[in-house]
Amino acid sequence: MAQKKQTYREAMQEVEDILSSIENDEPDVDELAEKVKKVSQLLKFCKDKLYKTREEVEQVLKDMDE
Amino acid sequence: MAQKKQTYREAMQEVEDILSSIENDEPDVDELAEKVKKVSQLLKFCKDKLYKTREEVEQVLKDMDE
Amino acid sequence: MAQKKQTYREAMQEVEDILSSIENDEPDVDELAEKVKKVSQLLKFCKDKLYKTREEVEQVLKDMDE
Amino acid sequence: MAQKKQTYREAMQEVEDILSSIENDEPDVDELAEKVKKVSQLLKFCKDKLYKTREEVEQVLKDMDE
Amino acid sequence: MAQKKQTYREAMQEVEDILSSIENDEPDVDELAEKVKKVSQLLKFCKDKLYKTREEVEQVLKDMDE
Amino acid sequence: MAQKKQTYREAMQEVEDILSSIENDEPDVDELAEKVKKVSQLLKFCKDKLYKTREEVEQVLKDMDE
Amino acid sequence: MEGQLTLSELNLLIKDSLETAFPEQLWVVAEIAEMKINRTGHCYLELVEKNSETDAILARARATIWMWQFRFIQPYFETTTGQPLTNGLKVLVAVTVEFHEVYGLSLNIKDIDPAYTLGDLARKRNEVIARLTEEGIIDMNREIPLPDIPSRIAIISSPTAAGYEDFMNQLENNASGYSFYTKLFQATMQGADAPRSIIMALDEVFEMADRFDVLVIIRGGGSQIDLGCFDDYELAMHVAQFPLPVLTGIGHEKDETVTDIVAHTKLKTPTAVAQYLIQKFDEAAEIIEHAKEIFINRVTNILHNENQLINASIRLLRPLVKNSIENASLKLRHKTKEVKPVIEDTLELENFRQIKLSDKVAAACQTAFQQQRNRIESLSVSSNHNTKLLYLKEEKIIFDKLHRLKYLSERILEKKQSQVNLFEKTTNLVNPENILKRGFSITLKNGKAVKNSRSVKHGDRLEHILYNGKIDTVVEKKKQK
Repeated sequence: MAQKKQTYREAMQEVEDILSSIENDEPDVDELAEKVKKVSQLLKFCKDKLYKTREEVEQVLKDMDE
Repeated sequence: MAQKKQTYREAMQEVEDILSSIENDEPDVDELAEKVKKVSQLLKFCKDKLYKTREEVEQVLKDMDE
Repeated sequence: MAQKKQTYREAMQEVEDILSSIENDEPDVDELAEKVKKVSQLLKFCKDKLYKTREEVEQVLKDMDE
Repeated sequence: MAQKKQTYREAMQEVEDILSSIENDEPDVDELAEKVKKVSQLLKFCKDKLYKTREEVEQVLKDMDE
Repeated sequence: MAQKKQTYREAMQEVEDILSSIENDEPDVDELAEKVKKVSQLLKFCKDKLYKTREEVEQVLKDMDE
Repeated sequence: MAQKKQTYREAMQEVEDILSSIENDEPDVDELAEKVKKVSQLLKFCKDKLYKTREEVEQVLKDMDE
Repeated sequence: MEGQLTLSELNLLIKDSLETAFPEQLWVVAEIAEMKINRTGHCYLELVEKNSETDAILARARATIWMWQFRFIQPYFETTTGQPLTNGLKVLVAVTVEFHEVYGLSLNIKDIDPAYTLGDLARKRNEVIARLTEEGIIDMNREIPLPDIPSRIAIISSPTAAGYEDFMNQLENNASGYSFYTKLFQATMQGADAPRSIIMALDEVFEMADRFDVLVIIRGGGSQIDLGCFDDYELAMHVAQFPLPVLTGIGHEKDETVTDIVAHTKLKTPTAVAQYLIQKFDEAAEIIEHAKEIFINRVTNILHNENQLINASIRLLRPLVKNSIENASLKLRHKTKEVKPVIEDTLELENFRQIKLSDKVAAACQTAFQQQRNRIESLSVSSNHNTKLLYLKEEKIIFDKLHRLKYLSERILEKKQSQVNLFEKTTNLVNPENILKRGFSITLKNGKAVKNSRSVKHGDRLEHILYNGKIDTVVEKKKQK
């Protein structure tokens, strides 16, 4: 639920934060797995969003031309 | 509802403003689609209004000629 | 009601003013149809008045000849 | 009422003035019918007056010859 | 009464004046009939002077003698 | 049962503790065997977890590339 | 007495002396005091010379013009001077001095120079005129305006004169039927008495001058040359100052008399006076008729002109009005035509603006993508689609993050792995099993590991754990260190 409301920007920020924490805090393996999953999810979300945006914009521009 | 009350002039102004923001500000994936959609709607609204106006005006002019 | 009291001269002046505003001001699609309608009404009013005047005048001239 | 007191000369002057105004001024549709009516009345008045004068004069001249 | 005292010369002068006024002034239809009457009377008076002197004088002398 | 809930960190801590006790307490052979057995089990658990985590990370990257 | 002469001898002696003294004829100036013509036609005159100031007689002589000469002299004189040879005239005569024993001295007039008389008369007349002029009255009567219709006429004339009759006939029988009122004032119209008589008549008229328009002095039927009386100063003075205009019809052909000169109007004959008066009436009638005609013309003209003016106005009105309406109509049509292009232009402009704006949207998107592309150019992502650059960039970011994630994860995992490995190694080292492999064994006594040899006694039963098995033993010997 929370991810739906999350923005691309926030998601990317979170990815950055997580990566930072991985880099600096040396998480243990338990957390690492969790964090990797989280990053994976976030990046997937961004990718989807980016793709969707592209689709949308292109559709809109295409519609506009008509 | 808001668009119904919005004037053509205001709509065109908003398009200008949005374009300006797209052009000058850092583009934001989250907002880009929204903005483009908005522009599209506004331009559609203006196009419709212009078309309608043209129809009306042409009818009036036709009536005048008679 | 206002138009009954309006003179031909005023009506023509108003037409002139409206055309001038259409020509010189930023075109305003929102008001354009209204303006054109107004111009049409005014011109119709003038046409009617002119026709009526012509009728009246011709009657007077005809009466004079008798 | 005013016309009863008006002299032939004044009436003709008025006719002249009105004709002049019709000829020289910007055509005034609003006043044209009124002006033509006025001229018609004035000319009728003058014609009657002239006719009456002619009758009178002819009587006097006839009396003079006798 | 006034005419009885008026001399031929005065009467002719008046005729002359009226003729002059008719000729030189703006023609005045309003006064024309009156002027015609007046001139007619004056000319009659003058003409009478040519043909009725003896009777007049003799009447006067007779009146004086009585 | 306890091991299932046990985290990698706890497991590693326990390994560390046991190894420490082996070093310091000079356990007898029985104990030592017991302890070694325990450590072995724990390390296996960690090793598995590591492997699994690595698998997971790789899977994530692999998924993203697709 | 000696030397006595008879009268005849004396007279003869005088006669001889005179003949000797005046052998030639002489030109003598004298005034005719009296003049008589007898039946045979001889003319007997008395000549005098008067003091010009006092009128006193300075000299007197009898004179004769014999009939045969008089027959030539008289007509010549009268024709030349326009004057009868009569009393009061000054003459220049050619005379011979004659003396008759019985009749005494007499001048025989052989010739008369009319030029002298003419000059003298003229001089006298001029004197009268000069006097009247000097007195300022010569033009007085002329200055009185003649009435336009002189209908009341005072007449000074002799009632028996033919001229008076002519005058009255003329007036009363005028063709136009004009009405005149006349009154006769009688006077002697010729001879020496005439001036006095006429002056008396003038005084009479003067008394009732306001009843008359004009005074007529007429004389007719008398001698055409007996007009000296009208040069009389007194008469002329009265006429000049008379309050009514004086018309003269004295009846002479040549020079006018002084009375004529001072009169308002001089006419030759009574008939001419009557005609003059009638003419005045004719003129008046004509003026009246003319005035009437002019008047009728003008009035008719005015009426005609006014009628024309009204008609012209009516004719003018129609085209003016039509023109005015035409103009308004034209203007209205123009205005109507003007509307369409203005509106269409406006719409066109707006449409164009919209299209431009749409283009701008696409361009702005492109620009946005372009910016992204520039920012991640280093990634050397080759794509001609600018529009994809944003996504590529973000994808790259995502990709980078993923790899960072991988790298970091792996690093961490490696570390952990090595830790695990270390622990494993350590564990292996302490693992009794591994010690057993190297030949060590664990000795148990009563199931417990024997850590010290002192705890074993002779004969104890011991269990030995070896690699891959156990052996049981009994202690036989014990050696102590």
